[in-house]
Amino acid sequence: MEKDGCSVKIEDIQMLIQAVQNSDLVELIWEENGSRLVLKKAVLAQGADAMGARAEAAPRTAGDTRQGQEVAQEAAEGLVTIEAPMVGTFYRAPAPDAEPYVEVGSIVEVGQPLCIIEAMKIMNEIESEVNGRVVEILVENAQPVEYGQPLFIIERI
Amino acid sequence: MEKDGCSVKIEDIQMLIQAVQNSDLVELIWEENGSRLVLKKAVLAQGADAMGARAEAAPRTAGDTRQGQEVAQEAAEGLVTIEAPMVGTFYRAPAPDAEPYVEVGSIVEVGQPLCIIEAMKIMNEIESEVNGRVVEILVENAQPVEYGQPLFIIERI
Amino acid sequence: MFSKILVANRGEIAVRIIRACKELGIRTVAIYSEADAAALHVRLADEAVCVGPASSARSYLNIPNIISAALLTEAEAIHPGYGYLAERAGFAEICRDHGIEFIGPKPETIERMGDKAAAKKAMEAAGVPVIPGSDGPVASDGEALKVAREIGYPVIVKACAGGGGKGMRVVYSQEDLLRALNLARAEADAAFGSGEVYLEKFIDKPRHVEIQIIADKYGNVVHLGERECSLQRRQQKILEEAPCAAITAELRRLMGEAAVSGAKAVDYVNTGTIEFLVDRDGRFYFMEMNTRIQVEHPVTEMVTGIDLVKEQLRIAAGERLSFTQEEITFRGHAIECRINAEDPAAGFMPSPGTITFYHAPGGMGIRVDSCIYQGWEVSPFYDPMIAKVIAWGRDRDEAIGRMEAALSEMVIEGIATSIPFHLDLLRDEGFRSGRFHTKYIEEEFIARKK
Amino acid sequence: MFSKILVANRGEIAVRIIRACKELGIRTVAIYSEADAAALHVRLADEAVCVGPASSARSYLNIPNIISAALLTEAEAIHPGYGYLAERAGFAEICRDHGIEFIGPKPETIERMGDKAAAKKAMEAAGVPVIPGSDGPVASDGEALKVAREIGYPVIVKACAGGGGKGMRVVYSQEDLLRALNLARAEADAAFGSGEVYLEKFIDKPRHVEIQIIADKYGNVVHLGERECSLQRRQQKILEEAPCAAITAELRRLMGEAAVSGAKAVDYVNTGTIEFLVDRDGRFYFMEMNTRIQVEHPVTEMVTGIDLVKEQLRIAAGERLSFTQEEITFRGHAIECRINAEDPAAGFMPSPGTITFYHAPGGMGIRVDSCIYQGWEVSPFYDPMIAKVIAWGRDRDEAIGRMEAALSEMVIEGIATSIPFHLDLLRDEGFRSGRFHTKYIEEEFIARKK
Repeated sequence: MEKDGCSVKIEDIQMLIQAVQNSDLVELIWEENGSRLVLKKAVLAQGADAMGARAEAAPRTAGDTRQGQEVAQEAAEGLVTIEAPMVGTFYRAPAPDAEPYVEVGSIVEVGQPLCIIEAMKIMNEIESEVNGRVVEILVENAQPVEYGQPLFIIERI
Repeated sequence: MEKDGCSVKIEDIQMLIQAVQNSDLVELIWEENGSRLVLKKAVLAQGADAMGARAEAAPRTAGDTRQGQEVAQEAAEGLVTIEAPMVGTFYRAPAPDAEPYVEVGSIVEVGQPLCIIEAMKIMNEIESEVNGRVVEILVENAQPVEYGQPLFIIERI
Repeated sequence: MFSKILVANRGEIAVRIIRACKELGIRTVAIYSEADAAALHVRLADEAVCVGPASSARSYLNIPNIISAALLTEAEAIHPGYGYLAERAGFAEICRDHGIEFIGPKPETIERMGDKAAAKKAMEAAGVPVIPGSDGPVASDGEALKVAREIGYPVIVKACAGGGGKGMRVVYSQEDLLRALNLARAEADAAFGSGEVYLEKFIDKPRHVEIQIIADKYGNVVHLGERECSLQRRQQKILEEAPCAAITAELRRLMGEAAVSGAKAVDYVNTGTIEFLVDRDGRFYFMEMNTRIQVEHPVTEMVTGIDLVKEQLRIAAGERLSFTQEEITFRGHAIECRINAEDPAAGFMPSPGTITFYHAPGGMGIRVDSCIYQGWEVSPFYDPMIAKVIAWGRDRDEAIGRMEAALSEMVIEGIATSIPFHLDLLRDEGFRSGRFHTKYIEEEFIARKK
Repeated sequence: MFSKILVANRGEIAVRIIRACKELGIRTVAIYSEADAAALHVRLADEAVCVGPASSARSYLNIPNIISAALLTEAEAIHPGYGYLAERAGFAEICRDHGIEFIGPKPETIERMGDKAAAKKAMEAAGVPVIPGSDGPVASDGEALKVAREIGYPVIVKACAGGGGKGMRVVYSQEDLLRALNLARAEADAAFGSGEVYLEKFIDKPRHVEIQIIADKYGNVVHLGERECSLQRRQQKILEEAPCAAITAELRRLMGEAAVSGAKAVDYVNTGTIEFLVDRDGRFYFMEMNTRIQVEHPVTEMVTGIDLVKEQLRIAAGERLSFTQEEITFRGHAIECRINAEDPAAGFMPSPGTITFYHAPGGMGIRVDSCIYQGWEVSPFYDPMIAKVIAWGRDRDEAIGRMEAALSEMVIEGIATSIPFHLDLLRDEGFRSGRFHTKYIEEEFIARKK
């Protein structure tokens, strides 16, 4: 792969991601030595897109759902996304002066508390659904979250 | 394409993305040495089609214009369509008891009258634009015709 | 006035409420289920919070999540629309507990009017005519004969535990009463395990006519005339109009006054509707009260010119009614057709799916209240009503003509809709004559077409 | 009533007329150019006849083909809409010669009112105030001084052959008149080859206010109030409303009476509009009469409830007016925005092209009169106006709020439109205050934005 000089570089991929991102493409397949290229553009969502583009930049209260979908794809690769099971305020620690339940890198077990969501004055502990390692914490402390909003990414161990 | 077999460059792909983006294409497949290229276009006339399908079977007074378009294609094959230059009533003969100007198979010359269109009590002789043989007469005697409606198909000689 | 409210609903009514807020300069928070992320109400609102998965029970009825969403977005009030949480006294109470204004009546009023027996008693006490009958189950044949004599024949015998026509008998004369009573008791016992029955005056082929009322927090109550809602199928209204062809100016005044005194008696606040049955002699009887905005409110808006949803917001914010009863005038006639995503040719089977082409009707007197757009997917999870077309005319004939022209130029592709059914109905002689009743669609119109 | 008519127009007004016909049960024949084969009016009509190529001169103005189309389809009448053949006396006469009813005034009336000088004379004779001035060109300085003294300063000197501001001078006092006269004569001579000039009273920053009248064939004439049309750009109206904020009930009565007597004086039949200039002291002066339906007729329909196009059809068919002046009532306020396919950000450059997405606004008080649909191509050959959005409210503020909400949810993609310009205008202080004049858009609103 290296020697023939036509391997894909990280920058190339980043550039492609950007290019696809800024287009209406929904799929780009490119195989190399057999030379195959497929580009697919969305049409059916035309209406939805137009309406979306038009909707005045609504400051989504609590994370865009699209984010959730992207993250969900990663699940296929051994990553698990923990989502908010309710609407409320996200807290990383059991009390303002306490240590956070977890940090990036923490090893967690099924049932171990990851955070609190406060809803209607009630503190709800959100537990890990898997054994794994915290890869990313997606919400800042004391921020509002909506139903289904991704909170943590955990890599299965 | 040459020897290393990785003829597609990142810039090429970017260009293609742009090209697809700016086109009506929804899919572009390109395989190389087996030489396969597929381009798919969105049905842009979707709206027009839907509205058309909906329009209650309007009894077009004088020939459907689509007919005109179909016939027009034949023109490419040495056939010439003579169209109505005005709205009126089509007559094949100069008087009710007279012989028709032409029949299918008649040989006609440029300037030779083919029919009459009566508009606002005035009889307008319609002349052949070509030398040729009458292949088809598309309108029945005493029928109304609209602007641009195909009347005759003449094969150039 | 509020600076921000949360709209606890979806579909066309959520869009309707957001439009009213935009006009009043109120910012809006939409809530939505995961299935509704692309819905029009989400796109039109200033903010949107996902409150649960597709299932309504876990999203649009998820009180904790909805309250949390209101608190987190600092919404000062919640508009419940119709359906969902609109008539849940408990929800209105929780709103109050959290310092959120519930845009509707007080929880106590909702609760009282939600209990049919209590509502009937309250209305009777306020002098509103109710359907005469026995006071609860009839203890004996003797009591039944006495009650029937008092209220006059025909009477209907109904099972206390009833439903579905079981244990129900219409009796036209005293001779038949005891036998009918026995049969009904036996049927009721077999069907519901209880032979208790009660008596009520039987109203044959009544009309369903409702009075729109509106009340501020200072005891001012005004009625906005009636709506004719007799055209129903399976208890679902199909086409509503205002005014009702069978109501005289005098009857309108009487029904309006009854509705206003009923509303005053229960300390009513905000918009509400009192539903009446009207018999063929022009007598009217209280049926129930809806303590919310109704689906069919636009027909009243079209003939009075008053924006009921904006009035709801103003009242909830503590403003006084800006008009008196004398200032309410009626102009012309309005009809509403509810367009459902269902196939009338296939037994009204629901028809969810993606709308591949949409073209709304327009022109003079035509109003469209809808939540659809081209490319949107009508979800199988929710109510099939996707649009309301409202036609106004100087008189009923003009309104009917406009509606017919509008529906024949409306295009919705990708799914089946009830438009063909409405076009048939608009051309129906019985409908055009204005002579129909609550069973007309099922017993005559549909039956005739089979 | 007619059983079939031909609509000799295209675009939204053709759609408008076809809708009115559908309501009245009249069959319709559309005409179209080759460029318009897919147009909405063609799709909505019962029949359609192609009358020529894209060029309007050879299609929509092609009288022989249009008359032939009417005769061949056995249309009993022709509705000309506005523009095109609507004010061609010759066309109305040809219709009459062929036994086709022209839906408009008599050819003689069209001709008389189309001649500005003749129209002014006729109106003056009928007691309608006209702009005072010299009777034709001023022969001498002495005459000019005399006329100016009679009509009072300020006066305006205008070239008889004039246009474009050349040979035009506003004079505020007698001292300046002779010098201005000389300059204007020299300018006019240089520009038009004729130094003839005339004098008129100068009306500074007037409003353009027009009165809608309607007349049957039996001499009954009724006016339907005024429309405020001062907001114009390059003589094209941009936004119209009814009522006019500057008109009192008394002034409305006076203007209405003047319009009615003017119409009676010229034996007027069908709908017509008398345009007035109104100065800042509430004096009004006849400007011209439009002998047809106007683009902005919907604002009058919204406040009066009267369908002007259906009335046109009834009158042409020989029916009497179904209402008297006393029966005309006004409710609320209506505004119309003309949506053009042009780019306000690029000097209002026309923006033809295919509409790739269209979503119409809706809800209470919103009316859309339009000829567009998703997938249709806006042609470069014709007028750029593709839709009219009309908003009704109980008062002007409510109407403005509705219009703003409606335009902000209207989506037209694939082409640029004037919607952003309208939204700016709706939010403008000068517009909101109601204090503006015929030059407001060009001299103040647009100038301020640069």
